[in-house]
Amino acid sequence: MTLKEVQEQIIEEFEIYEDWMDKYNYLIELSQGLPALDHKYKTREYIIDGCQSKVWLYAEMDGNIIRYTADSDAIITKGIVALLIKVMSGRSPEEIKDADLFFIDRIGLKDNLSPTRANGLFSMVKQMKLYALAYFTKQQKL
Amino acid sequence: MTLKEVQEQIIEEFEIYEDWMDKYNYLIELSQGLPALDHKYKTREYIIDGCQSKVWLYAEMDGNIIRYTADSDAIITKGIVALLIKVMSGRSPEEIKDADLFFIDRIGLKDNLSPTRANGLFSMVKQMKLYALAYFTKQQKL
Amino acid sequence: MLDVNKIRNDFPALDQMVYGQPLVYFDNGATTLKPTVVVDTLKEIYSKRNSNVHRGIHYLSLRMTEEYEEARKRVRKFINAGSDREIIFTSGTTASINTISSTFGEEFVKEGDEILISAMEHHSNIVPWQILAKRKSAILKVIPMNDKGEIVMEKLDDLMHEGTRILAINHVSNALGTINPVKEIIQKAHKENIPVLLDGAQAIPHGIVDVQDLDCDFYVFSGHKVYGPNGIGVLYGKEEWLEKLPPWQGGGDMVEKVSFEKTIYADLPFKFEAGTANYPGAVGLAKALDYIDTLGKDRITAYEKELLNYATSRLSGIDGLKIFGTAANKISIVSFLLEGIHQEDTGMILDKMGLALRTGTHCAEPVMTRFGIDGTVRASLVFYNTIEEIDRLYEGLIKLKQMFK
Amino acid sequence: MLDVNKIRNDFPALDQMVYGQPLVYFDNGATTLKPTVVVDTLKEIYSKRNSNVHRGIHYLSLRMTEEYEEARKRVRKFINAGSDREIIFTSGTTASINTISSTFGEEFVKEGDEILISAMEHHSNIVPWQILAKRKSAILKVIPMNDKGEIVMEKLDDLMHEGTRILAINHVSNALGTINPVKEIIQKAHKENIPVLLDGAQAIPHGIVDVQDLDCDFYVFSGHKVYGPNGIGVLYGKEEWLEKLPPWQGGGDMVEKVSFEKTIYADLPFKFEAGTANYPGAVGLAKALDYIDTLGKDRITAYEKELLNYATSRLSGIDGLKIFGTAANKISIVSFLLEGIHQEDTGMILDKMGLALRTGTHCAEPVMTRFGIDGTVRASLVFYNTIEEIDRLYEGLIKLKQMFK
Ligand SMILES: Cc1ncc(COP(=O)(O)O)c(C=O)c1O
Ligand SMILES: Cc1ncc(COP(=O)(O)O)c(C=O)c1O
Repeated sequence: MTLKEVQEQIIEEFEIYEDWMDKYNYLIELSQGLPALDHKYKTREYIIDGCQSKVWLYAEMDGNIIRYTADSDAIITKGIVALLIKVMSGRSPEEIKDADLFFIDRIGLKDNLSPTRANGLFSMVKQMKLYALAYFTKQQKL
Repeated sequence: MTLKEVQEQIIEEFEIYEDWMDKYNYLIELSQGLPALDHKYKTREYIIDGCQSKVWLYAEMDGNIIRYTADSDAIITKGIVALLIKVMSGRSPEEIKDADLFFIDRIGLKDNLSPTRANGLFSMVKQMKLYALAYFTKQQKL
Repeated sequence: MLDVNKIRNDFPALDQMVYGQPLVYFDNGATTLKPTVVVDTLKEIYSKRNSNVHRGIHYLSLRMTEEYEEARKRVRKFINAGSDREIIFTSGTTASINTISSTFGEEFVKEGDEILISAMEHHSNIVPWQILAKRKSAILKVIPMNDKGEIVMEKLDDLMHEGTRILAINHVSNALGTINPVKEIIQKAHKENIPVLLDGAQAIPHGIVDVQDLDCDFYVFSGHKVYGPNGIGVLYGKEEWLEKLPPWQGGGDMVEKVSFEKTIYADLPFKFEAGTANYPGAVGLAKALDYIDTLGKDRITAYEKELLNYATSRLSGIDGLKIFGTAANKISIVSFLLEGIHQEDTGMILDKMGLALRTGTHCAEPVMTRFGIDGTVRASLVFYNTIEEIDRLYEGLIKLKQMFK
Repeated sequence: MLDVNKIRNDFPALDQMVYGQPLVYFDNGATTLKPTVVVDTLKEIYSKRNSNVHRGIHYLSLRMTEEYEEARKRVRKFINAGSDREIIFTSGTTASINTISSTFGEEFVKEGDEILISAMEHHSNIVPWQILAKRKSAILKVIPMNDKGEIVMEKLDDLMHEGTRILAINHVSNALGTINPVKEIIQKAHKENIPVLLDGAQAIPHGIVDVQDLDCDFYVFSGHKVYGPNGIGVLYGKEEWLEKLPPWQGGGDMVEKVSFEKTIYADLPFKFEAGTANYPGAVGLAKALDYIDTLGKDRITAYEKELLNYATSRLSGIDGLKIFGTAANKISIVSFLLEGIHQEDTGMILDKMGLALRTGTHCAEPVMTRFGIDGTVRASLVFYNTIEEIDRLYEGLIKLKQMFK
């Protein structure tokens, strides 16, 4: 699926939830499905700043694509990062660094995106893109 | 005249002036009638703080009563201090220190009395009473 | 008794829906809502009476100056200070504390001296002292608290000695709700000749503060936490102290005479009020204090006690809910955690139910560290809150537990 | 062209009588009146949307935070700063200058260093540097001005050398109206590696400020002088400078992590915003800037130029009237004295005619000393003033001269 398609799919999925509770239940579910992050990455170095809860994010190159893994001590935040990973993981650094993440707005999580340091979506997206940019620059240099 | 009488007289005088301009013209006149302050008292020591214009005030005992002399570089302020001298000068320290200066309010100069550091009526009254208090204390000690 | 329904009409913000639910505002510790009388005062000033204060000799300026100085008297009366000269308007609690940490620090704190604070301080009463300690190579000492969130009074005695320059402590803790025995603390400190600064940010909105009775040397609070506007706060200081301190900020209004060679500072309180004052804020604050007095401080205290008791017993009934801050003497703040559920999750879900609570460290990280947690959910209740709202919180939490089980 | 009559409807304060006369408000240099749109914004926030910003995760707090951060962007755009991180909200010009004198001073000024200001500064741009100079045993140097009230540019060159740490100068003089050639000054200073702080308190309300074009290192102004609320101001600083400076005040919001052992400060701009922000003030200020943009800066400048020219020629026609500040490049401020009549007398009598002017030193005593006077009467005109109002001033002065002859 393209970046666009996977976002549209998520938007569709969220559309069937009329109630905010269903949405959040879905995020809780997603969080439970997120593969565990290797314990050694649960350190200060991998923490994303600007979240009220702790979010650890790790990225590595797998051939030409980036794979993200993450964890959080808060469940909804973990669900959100799982959603981001669903959209972004397994794509090229170039695609990720320029990604237009229109789904965030459309599924009503925009609140979480405001760069107010109150919560982490903004910082998560930023950190994921930073990884992508770093890998992209590295590729260019080779 | 008693303190009360002289104040009532001033209130009457001001009552005939319907226009503020006449009141201020009267103050200007009063300022012209104020006896000159000896030059040696026109120093920092005799300046009243809190006036936008400079006001110098000097007080001395003459038998049992206080005589005030004053000057100002602004004419209306000089008129106001002349008015105060008209009311207070030539009275005993005790009478002055406790004087209820009801005329200020009644002739519409209350604005000038607010302790806002913007102008000096408040400071002038305070300074005159301070002199009175000082002389009164001195008398008590004797 | 307070007529809560009538009171609620004075706070238009209470009458709104959030995510389709009537708002429950339990974030009063962060900032209070404003009664109409305060909002209208600001509106009237800004649309009709506004004019810069002091030194102006025209009508509007004289009137505004009078209003501003009246507001100062109003504050003096509210905290029962001895003189208007002791009431300094600042931009808030934080600025008030920084004024003292900077000026008192400059004048009286030297290398090796000790500054005493408590384990339950807000960052605003920690960081300024850390900055001072660093600048002067002084030492910051901390009075510990027990598991209920109460100051350990015996330790206080041990921590005070000759080298202790100042004791800065909050009157009421914003994270735990504890009302500290400040009168006793001050007596102890004064016996050792240590001046005391009280951070009253959370105390002022909840009850009676009498600075002369307390005999504190400095008392500070913010307008926005006591139903008044933002950008205005108060620094009370005993005249004898304020006289001894150098000014903090330089600027207009705090000077008597300025030349390039020599500048003479103005008298109190102006010495500490550099720049154009927030006079609409000061007058708005005075109105807020009037409003409180109209309701009656005693009645407010009694009603808020009732809210606290009800909230405490209701929430304690929830399985796995733990309250942090169980001091014998508390204001109406309930800080808690649900076992196994992150405070952020709790806050986010309650928000969707229309309940506004604060989550996190409440700018009091060391308090969290002390309890081995990294945050709580905090309900801070005031006189416009109701028993029914507490019930809504209770039900919300029950529902939430379902979601996360 | 500006439609002044329409504009005047936006300022309800203009529509009032003082001593039975329609108010003429010429005290705009002290503080401006507020357009309805600003007043209404404050009213709406305080009555409906108010909630403390940052770290809150509930609806109202998130919304208010967004509004506050939008206001920051708005200010950035208005002065064309490069990044939001460079826009710090303070309580006013005075606080902004003190922030820099304290932090820059702490970090970069040492014994024997020189601090350069000009002969036409407001006390707020003198006293903070005097305090710093005293603390650090540094030296305050003053760029002189000529009889027209213009900086003597040749002297500037002589006064800058290796030991000069910072140059702080006003963009526009509040006492004289002079618009300083700041771009040229900054270029000269930068050639000597001297950073420049511009005090823009009087420049912002009158025209276009582009901090990137000017290339100033710091730019400061107050909300209340630019049609916005009190208790809010701006400190612009180049990111590279702000990164290098230590924080000034300690408190909530300016920290990332706090423990008693070690505190980590927050990122820009928050590092310099300790304590609860005046977010209603910031949003109100943003509205004021919107209002100015709606009128159009160019049109404002053109109209105010017209007012200045008219007032200057009209008042010059009065026998014995002397204008102080006759620079070639001026904003619409006319400072004057009538021969033989004290400025206080003039101010008091004009007041009774409904004319609000400022009298005295305008918090710029050294300017008065320079001209050998102890004050002036100042008419500062803005876009809601009219030619007819200037005529009323003219007639008032003629009448006044009669009284004092
Ligand atoms: C040129 C100048 N600088 C600084 C200030 C001080 O501004 P504020 O009093 O708002 O801090 C003023 C205002 O009086 C001013 O005109
Ligand atoms: C106990 C305490 N001290 C200080 C502060 C700081 O107040 P402000 O942010 O209004 O300066 C607060 C408010 O958050 C507080 O609760």
